[in-house]
Amino acid sequence: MTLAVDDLRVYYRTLKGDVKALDGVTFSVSDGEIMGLAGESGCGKTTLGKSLIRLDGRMQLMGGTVSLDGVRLPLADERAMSAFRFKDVSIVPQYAMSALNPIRKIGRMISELLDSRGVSYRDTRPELSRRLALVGLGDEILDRFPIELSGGQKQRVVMVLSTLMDPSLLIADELTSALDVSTQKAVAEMLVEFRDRGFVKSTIVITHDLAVLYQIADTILVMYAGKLVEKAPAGELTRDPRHPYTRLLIGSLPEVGARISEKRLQGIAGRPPSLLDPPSGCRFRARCPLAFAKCVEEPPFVEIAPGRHAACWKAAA
Amino acid sequence: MLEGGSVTLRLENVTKVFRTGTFGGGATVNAVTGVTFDIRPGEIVSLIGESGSGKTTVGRMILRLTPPTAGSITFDGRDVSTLGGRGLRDYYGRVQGVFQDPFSSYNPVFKVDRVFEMIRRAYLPTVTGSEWRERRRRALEDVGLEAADVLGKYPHQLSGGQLQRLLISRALLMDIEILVADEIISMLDASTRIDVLNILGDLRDRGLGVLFVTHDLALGNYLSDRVVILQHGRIVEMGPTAKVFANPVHPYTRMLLSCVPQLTAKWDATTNDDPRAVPTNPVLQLVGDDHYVER
Amino acid sequence: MTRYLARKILLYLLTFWFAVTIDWMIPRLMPGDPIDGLIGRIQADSTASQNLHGYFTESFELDQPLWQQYLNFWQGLIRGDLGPSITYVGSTVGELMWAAIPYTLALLVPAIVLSYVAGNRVGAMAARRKVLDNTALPVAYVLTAMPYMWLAIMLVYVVSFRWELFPVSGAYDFSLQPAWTWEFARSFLSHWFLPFLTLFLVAFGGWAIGMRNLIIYELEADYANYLQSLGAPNKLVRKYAYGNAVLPQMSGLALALGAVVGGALVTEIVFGYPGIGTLILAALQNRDYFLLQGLFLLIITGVLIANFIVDILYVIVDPRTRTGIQGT
Amino acid sequence: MSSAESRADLVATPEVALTGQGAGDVELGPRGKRFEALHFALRNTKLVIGASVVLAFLALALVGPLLTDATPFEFGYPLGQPPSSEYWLGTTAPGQDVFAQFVYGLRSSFVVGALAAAIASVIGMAVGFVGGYRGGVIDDVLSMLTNIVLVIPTLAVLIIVSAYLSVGSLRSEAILIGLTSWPWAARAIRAQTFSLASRDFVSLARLSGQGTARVILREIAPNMSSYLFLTFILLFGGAVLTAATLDFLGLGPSQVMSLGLMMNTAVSNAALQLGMWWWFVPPGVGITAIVGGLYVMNVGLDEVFNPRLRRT
Repeated sequence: MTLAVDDLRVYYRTLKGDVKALDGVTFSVSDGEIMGLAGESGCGKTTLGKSLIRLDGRMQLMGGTVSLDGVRLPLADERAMSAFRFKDVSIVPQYAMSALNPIRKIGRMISELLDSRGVSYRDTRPELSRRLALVGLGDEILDRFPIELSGGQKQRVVMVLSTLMDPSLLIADELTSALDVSTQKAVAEMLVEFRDRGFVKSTIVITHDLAVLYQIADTILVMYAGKLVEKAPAGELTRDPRHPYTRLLIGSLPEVGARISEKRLQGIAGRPPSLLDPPSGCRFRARCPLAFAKCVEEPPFVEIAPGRHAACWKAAA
Repeated sequence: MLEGGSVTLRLENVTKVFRTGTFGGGATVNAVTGVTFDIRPGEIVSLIGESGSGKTTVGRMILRLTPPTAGSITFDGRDVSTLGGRGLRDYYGRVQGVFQDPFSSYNPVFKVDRVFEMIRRAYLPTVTGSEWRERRRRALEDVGLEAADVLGKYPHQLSGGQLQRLLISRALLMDIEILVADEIISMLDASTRIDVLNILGDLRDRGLGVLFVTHDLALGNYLSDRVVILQHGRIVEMGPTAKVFANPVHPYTRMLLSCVPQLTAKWDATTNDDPRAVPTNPVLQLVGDDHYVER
Repeated sequence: MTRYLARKILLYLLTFWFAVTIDWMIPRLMPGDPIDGLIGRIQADSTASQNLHGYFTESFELDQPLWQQYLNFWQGLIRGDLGPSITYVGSTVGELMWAAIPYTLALLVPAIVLSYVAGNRVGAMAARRKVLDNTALPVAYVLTAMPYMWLAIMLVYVVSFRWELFPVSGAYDFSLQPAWTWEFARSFLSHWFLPFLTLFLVAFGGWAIGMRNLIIYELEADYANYLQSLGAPNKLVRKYAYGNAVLPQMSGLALALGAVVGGALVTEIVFGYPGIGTLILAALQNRDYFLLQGLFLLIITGVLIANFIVDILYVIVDPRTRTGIQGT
Repeated sequence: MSSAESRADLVATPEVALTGQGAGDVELGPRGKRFEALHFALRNTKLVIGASVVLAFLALALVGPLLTDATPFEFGYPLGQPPSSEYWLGTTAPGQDVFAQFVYGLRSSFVVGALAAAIASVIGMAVGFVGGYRGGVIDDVLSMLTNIVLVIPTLAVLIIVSAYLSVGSLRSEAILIGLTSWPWAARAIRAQTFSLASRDFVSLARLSGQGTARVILREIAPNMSSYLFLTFILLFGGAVLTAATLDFLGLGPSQVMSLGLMMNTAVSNAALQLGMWWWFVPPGVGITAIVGGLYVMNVGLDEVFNPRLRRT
């Protein structure tokens, strides 16, 4: 089993107290699985992605454990964790467009990074060229400065670099949101190809765009206000969402072809709770049309059908 | 308040060339070339294009925030670029805009009410206190907001959806005929996005004309009566939305449609013809009832 | 890349023309008859002031139309003839300046270069280690706030007078003549050290503070986060941060040149160091306007050339300007 | 002109971070920001130390002259006496009271500093706001002018100008310094204005029928108030240093006592050889303390307004 996360809790220290961005999540990702991680802004998906590789700034691990291929990851220990980074767990960051060092040629930056991790650039060079060609980039890109590349090209260089060590877990954070729709499709499909070619064992794709996840993800995990809401195979989740939040969310996404005159879609009233002191029980109950007395008690994130999980008292019905 | 009229906002051969470098000596960028289309009250025209297609520049030129390099923009028969002082103010009384980033559209130092105060001084000076509050309440109601929930607050205390609705209600207060909505929902979460679109749909039914600028084909299709597709600053296809989306003719439009991720159908192979190829002297030809394609 | 340098050259030529025009205009801007004003200050007796008046009028060619004066001024400039000096009768402004330049450069160049390198290194380290941040930086603040001439005075008083370690003033022993001998070199260096130290310390403070803040910003940059997410050691991240932070520091260097030159002038005066500073003081005291105007042009030209050198260095260090493509 | 002044570009970094929308970042409104700014300001050691030093010397400048009936240029005191209970800072070789000279000198430093900084700030804001907001040819011309004046070493210009137009009063000296020290402020303010002018709320203001002046004063300036204050502090420090240098060269007003003039007379009266440290040490300490205090205050304020610089 590649990744097992158990009751992971990560808060942000701020002046006004702790923002409980990630409040106890438990799930697993098996070998070869591409898991989509979806949810609206502020639901904690980026925090989850970041905490699996590096707690930066004011993020603080409050509890929970994460193990990768059976080995427990020392998330809180910056130095010990760096041994795992790049080789076992890697990331394509949200800011991929500005992730390359502006004053270094791309080839030189890669070689310096590899040397610093004790990997010989000369031995890796052939594989690097092969992978660059795979994503449609020629060798001459290694001789260029980041400023000479387009957004899409930079994105692909970062993807190749982040997966160069064949990590067993890749976290792709908002991979496509900054790209044009034409480049978006090419980059998304590349992720699937990296999994098929065994460059990465399992992948977590973080995005707010459920439609992209439907195209490339095997399973989709939906988050809301720092908690898990529902996880299911991509097709089932989009066709037959069980949790009220997922259902309303999918209901508000217009398909190409849907017209307002024919079928008026409905959004979700209200807004997510503040995570400084989140409400007790189910955090969606204030906006949930199905809310009833029991919702004051927090619903566990349990299996409601083979391969399907949800955190709602009414989801199992 | 809003009644459809013969009033038209017409863009004719509008072109915009940006110069970089000092004293215009540097390189030039053709952001918009030869754009021609109309917007009339009572209809929604969606202007669709990827980043760098010049769609936002077209919106800013209509709002007189950026001067066009060539071509003309006329409203109700008068050339917008010649309007000065009084004339420009009247124009803004009938044509308004809402921008992409709700949190950048409010001066962080003041409360949100200020967006209303600014137009009251300029456009409704004679309106008395009670009548002003009543008109404001009605405008807020039109966008599904309660005065008590939003007024007296700072921008950061409201959600993106609320802030954008406030800007729409600000425009409604001025009894406008055309609204330029420049990517107004791209910063909003999916669940609140659709409600803002529904508001635009309702306002269109009551006679408001909307130029809906977006990169999202699904939203453009959901909302608009007519669609204009831009590539590198040129119109490649234009016409009634249902027609254009039913059988797209231009390769670029077809490529865009094939790339949009759907929730029901998997991606098929991207169309093979090269969307980048620009014909020698491109001209918009009629290919069907009011359906134009660049050939 | 050539466009970047061409623009810079245009700027410097414009600046030079602007400076020369100021230099030409100032005496003519004087209210009333400039010559009377000048002579009045020299307090010479009436007969001397009479022929001095003629001398000045003729040398300033005030009797000719303005545009003619302006052309002649430029012609003189191009021929390198900046007029005679009143203070040192018999020698021209050009000769005097030519003699003073080497001494000032001997002070300025090492001071600027060494303070820039040392300041950046210390600033970078201060951004890393808290202990340095709390010791080195406060010292840097004090140093950069110190007026050059005062630090010079204190060094002379403490080091030269009280500790008698270094000579009090001048550039070499009076008994010696400038020659390529070890003896002269040793004497020159011992006279040179304290003025150099003054310039070095004050300039050093400025760089350290600037670099410390720049490094902190760069360590927050996206590429730094990305490298750390890939487990890169801090050494590499800091190396990149330093590389990126040096660029704005370099453009800062171009800006600071004027200030350090100003500092050099007053430091030379305190140490009686025979450079341009001492010349300026003499010119001021004797109202030697030709010498003053010549020195003004010399300083401007020097700073412009230095700025241009820094721009060339900037192009070499920052690849973005070299590729000439300002982002896609 | 002090090297630190040109450092200002780097110390007071152009983009004052308006607290952004980071995932964990709890956005604070203006009142919230003021609360947070105040909260950090009182705890920021750099700010507290810097401000207290500057205020101490300001107090000395205001109160000092009242504590002694001696005047700076008055002779008749014992010659060259070291500091004593009667003459707190001793006397000069020709028999003047050093303490009187020092406190009156401090006063003129503050006057010149404040006046020159005000002039330079006004010009800097005018050039910066118009250039940054207007853009186009106007911006190109103003930027070219700014760059030209920026490259020219201010001290060289001041030397030449004050040699001809003998500087009679503090006011004219401050005007001279102000007129030559505005460029870097103009450039920094232009960069800040440029980034704010592209924000949507400025476009919205134009759509609400606001004229250029109203947009600059009501929309852009309020968002830069903290930044403008930082700029003023650095200009103040720079002006004090420049004035001292000019006075030291004997180009400042000769009838007004200033710290620079003190050093000038001390050096020309061989105070160093005579070992009269109490004559030339205080003026230097005064200038270094005021200017150093201002710079430290500036960095402290920068940390308060730019959380990223704070070493939490």
